[in-house]
Amino acid sequence: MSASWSFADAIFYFIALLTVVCGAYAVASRNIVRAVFSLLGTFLGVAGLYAMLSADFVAVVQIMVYVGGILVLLIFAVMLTSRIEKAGRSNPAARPLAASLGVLCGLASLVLLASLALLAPWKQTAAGDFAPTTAPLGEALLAEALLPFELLSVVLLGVVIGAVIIARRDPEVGG
Amino acid sequence: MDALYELITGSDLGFWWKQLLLAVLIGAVGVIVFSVALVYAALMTYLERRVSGRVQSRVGPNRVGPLGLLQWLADGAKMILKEDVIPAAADRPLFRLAPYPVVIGVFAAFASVPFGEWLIAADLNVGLLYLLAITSLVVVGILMAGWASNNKWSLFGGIRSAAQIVSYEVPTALAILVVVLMAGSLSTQDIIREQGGWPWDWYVFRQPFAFAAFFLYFTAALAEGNRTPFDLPEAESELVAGYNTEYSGMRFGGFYLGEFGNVYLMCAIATLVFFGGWQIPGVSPAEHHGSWLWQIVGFGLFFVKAWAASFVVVWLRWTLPRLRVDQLMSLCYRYLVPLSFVCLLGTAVLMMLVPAGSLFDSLLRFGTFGFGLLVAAIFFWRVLWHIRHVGDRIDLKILARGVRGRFDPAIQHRAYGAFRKQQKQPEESR
Amino acid sequence: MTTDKPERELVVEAGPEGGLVVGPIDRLLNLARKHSLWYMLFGTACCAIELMQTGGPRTDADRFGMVFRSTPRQADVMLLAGTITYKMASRVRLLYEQMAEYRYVIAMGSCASTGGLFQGSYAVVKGGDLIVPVDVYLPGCPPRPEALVEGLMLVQQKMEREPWLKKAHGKLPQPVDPWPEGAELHR
Amino acid sequence: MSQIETIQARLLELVPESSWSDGAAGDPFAALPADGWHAACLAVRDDPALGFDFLRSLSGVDRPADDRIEVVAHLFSYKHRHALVLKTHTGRDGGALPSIHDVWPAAEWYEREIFDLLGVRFEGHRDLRRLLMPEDWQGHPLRKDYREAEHYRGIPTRRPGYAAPDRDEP
Repeated sequence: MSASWSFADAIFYFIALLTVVCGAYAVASRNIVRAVFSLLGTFLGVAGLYAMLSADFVAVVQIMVYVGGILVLLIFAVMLTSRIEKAGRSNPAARPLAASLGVLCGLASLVLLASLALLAPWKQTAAGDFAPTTAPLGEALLAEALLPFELLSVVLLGVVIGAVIIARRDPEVGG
Repeated sequence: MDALYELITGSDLGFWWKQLLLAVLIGAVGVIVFSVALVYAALMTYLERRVSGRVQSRVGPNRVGPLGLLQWLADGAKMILKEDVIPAAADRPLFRLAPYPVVIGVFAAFASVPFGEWLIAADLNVGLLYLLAITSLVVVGILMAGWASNNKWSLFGGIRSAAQIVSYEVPTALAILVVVLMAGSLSTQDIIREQGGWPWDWYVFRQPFAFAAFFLYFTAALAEGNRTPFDLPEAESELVAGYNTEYSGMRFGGFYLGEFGNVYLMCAIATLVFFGGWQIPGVSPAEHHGSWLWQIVGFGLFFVKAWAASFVVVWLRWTLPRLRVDQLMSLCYRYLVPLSFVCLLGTAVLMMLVPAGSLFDSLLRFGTFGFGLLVAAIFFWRVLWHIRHVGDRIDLKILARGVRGRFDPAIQHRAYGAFRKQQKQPEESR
Repeated sequence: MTTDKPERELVVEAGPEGGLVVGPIDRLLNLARKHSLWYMLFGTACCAIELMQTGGPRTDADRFGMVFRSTPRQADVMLLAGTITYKMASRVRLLYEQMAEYRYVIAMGSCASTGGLFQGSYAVVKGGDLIVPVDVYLPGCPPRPEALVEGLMLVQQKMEREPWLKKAHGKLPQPVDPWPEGAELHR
Repeated sequence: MSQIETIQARLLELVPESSWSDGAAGDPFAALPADGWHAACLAVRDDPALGFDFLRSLSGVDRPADDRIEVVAHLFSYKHRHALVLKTHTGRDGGALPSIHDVWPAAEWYEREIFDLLGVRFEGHRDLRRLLMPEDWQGHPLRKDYREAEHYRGIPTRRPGYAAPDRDEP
């Protein structure tokens, strides 16, 4: 691989920076609402990384599920917390004990990941041509991985039914 | 686009020159797509105001440019000139950021919308999914605006909008999946190529489930675009102006254009998924591919179809009253979602049982087409019936005489004479 | 506080040689501005009925590009449509202050111009210009929609003759604001 | 016995301290002292023969000559289809009356209005704020000796340089 940067490399580093900075902000911000909104950048960045890895389907699904669904859900959940009245210091992670614990964990995992990245024998292959992944993914899901796929869907169904039962109001208690 | 890309990568320029040219190419395409999308969104506002005028028996904007066609330029310039107010209690960074996800979400989607066979910025392999995914950025922007304004109406509007968009994404996607199942592709261009130019080759008339899926899609997309009868997020009788209550100047312009861009987007998706896109009746894809003439005609056809759908959207807005929040949610979860699942399953079963090209397949296709014609005929018959029963106020002759009738005083006199006489009489007798 | 009669000269009369030089860029910007005059959906009394009618089929203010916005942030012109009571005065002022620059005010009808019929009342502000700077006064009780459209067109004419670039930088006299900065009105 | 005589008889039975007047220039009415006001209202509402379930109007009259403010209640009974006028009065300086908003909830805003414009305090009223005038308004405009201030929060109360009708005439 040539050492010189190409345009694609610049985009990659930009996306990686976006992901990391937004993720760091989400962890460190004292304002929990801003923290949640900064996750938007992280999710988009991860989608961009998927797209750069030629995983177009996964990238698009990442945006659809994480931005369109999970992020909105998180925002709703955050807006329902009681801390929201003082949004400026609503993130308890800013407390010293919690913060130091978090920093410790972060450092530990950083060391672990870095040592893995440095020690692992990376196999270098030439970048393949871009190939659509939707059809192979679909075939894999419905042929090789059919059992786990179906099991997952059963689990999800159970979760949905459980949520409905918890959320359902008892008609006898209150209208 | 592809040709230019190959020209650049295949040339014997230096590495850096190639990179630079590619960057410029991508940037240029982005700018072009953005400008086109901007103009389309702006024209949408013009259509909205003119059609609302006609619906309310007014004229609508007609002072700027011929027939008021440049009204959007005046509005746009005005918005740029206006002061950009940020409330003192607002969350400033979020308040400033909020319009961007909305604008990006809507206008990035235009990259994958075909305007003609050659006129598409990026024919993605996962095009339809991309369209659905990237527009979900809008929700985040709207929530951000609602929160950051620090205004209860904004927050209500933002949360209503988010709940609505997230809910209605499900039936929208499921209804589109019906066609994806039939086409076997997520690429917008492939889906159009699978259809034909003639109406009975369109996916909407292929089989009854697709016909139903079209109506499900249209209803759900109306709700996703916050359009009446589902415009609860900006219901001015309840929420001042919803999530953009505190926005002024060009930041408001971002929301405004995003909303109207979204309307065109949903109509373009309906056109390409259900109405055959740029396919020209009687012209084979091979003929179409190489000819400039057919490209232009195809562009025109797509334009006409998409704007006809937009016209219906605007028409609905000025005809129907607004729903309540609980009605909105129950419509989605109790009717649209189960019905779209039925459509999806039914399509799958039909595809298993009925081989393409068989007699039964043709029967289904032409039967659905005939049913569609029947529905349209009954609908227009009802419209005419209503127009006739309004009385003398609208004379169908004047519609029939077309454009000339609107400017020729003699024809106007003949058509409206009776009405004028009726109006004068009570005044004289008083 | 302010008891003097507010000065109400049009900006146009303030320049040398009987008018200010309006440059080509200004002309273009003014052309855009004047054709996109969005008014605030706001009425204090019966004149508001005529205000609604003005948007309707007969007079159709939308022909001139005038549509209503329900939030003051997005409105360009405020119509004081009707009698303003002292209790409403602080709200009127608040709404005026919430409007984004540039902004114009039309005092619609006798009450909003001078207190009108309620001149002797203990509860009515004797003219909208005692609380907000007014650009155009419309007589009538209430003015007919045609008169209101004429008032809006007067605002258009005023905009047309304003050197916008200078005005935006505060180099030109504006209609006198009877409530200088810091005046306590709303809490 | 006519309807009004029946009412009169019953009322005198229920509220002996009321003085009946035939109201030469208008409706006949019963005048009550201030301390019996609330009990009388409750009585005429709950008595089955009277059954005044509807408060049509509650208003105040300033009478500087007698140095008092009268409060007038117009009552109506949907059940019996008859009407009655009750009056009471209080002093002009810091006069107070028991509130009847617990008898007829409609009285709540009427009492606020009377408080606002005439300055009668209604004791026991749960939310006695000004209704029509701004909350920091000085004085009570419907009093006959009311003189308007020159300014309200910097807004001149007369149009500058404008011949207004003289409002200061007592």
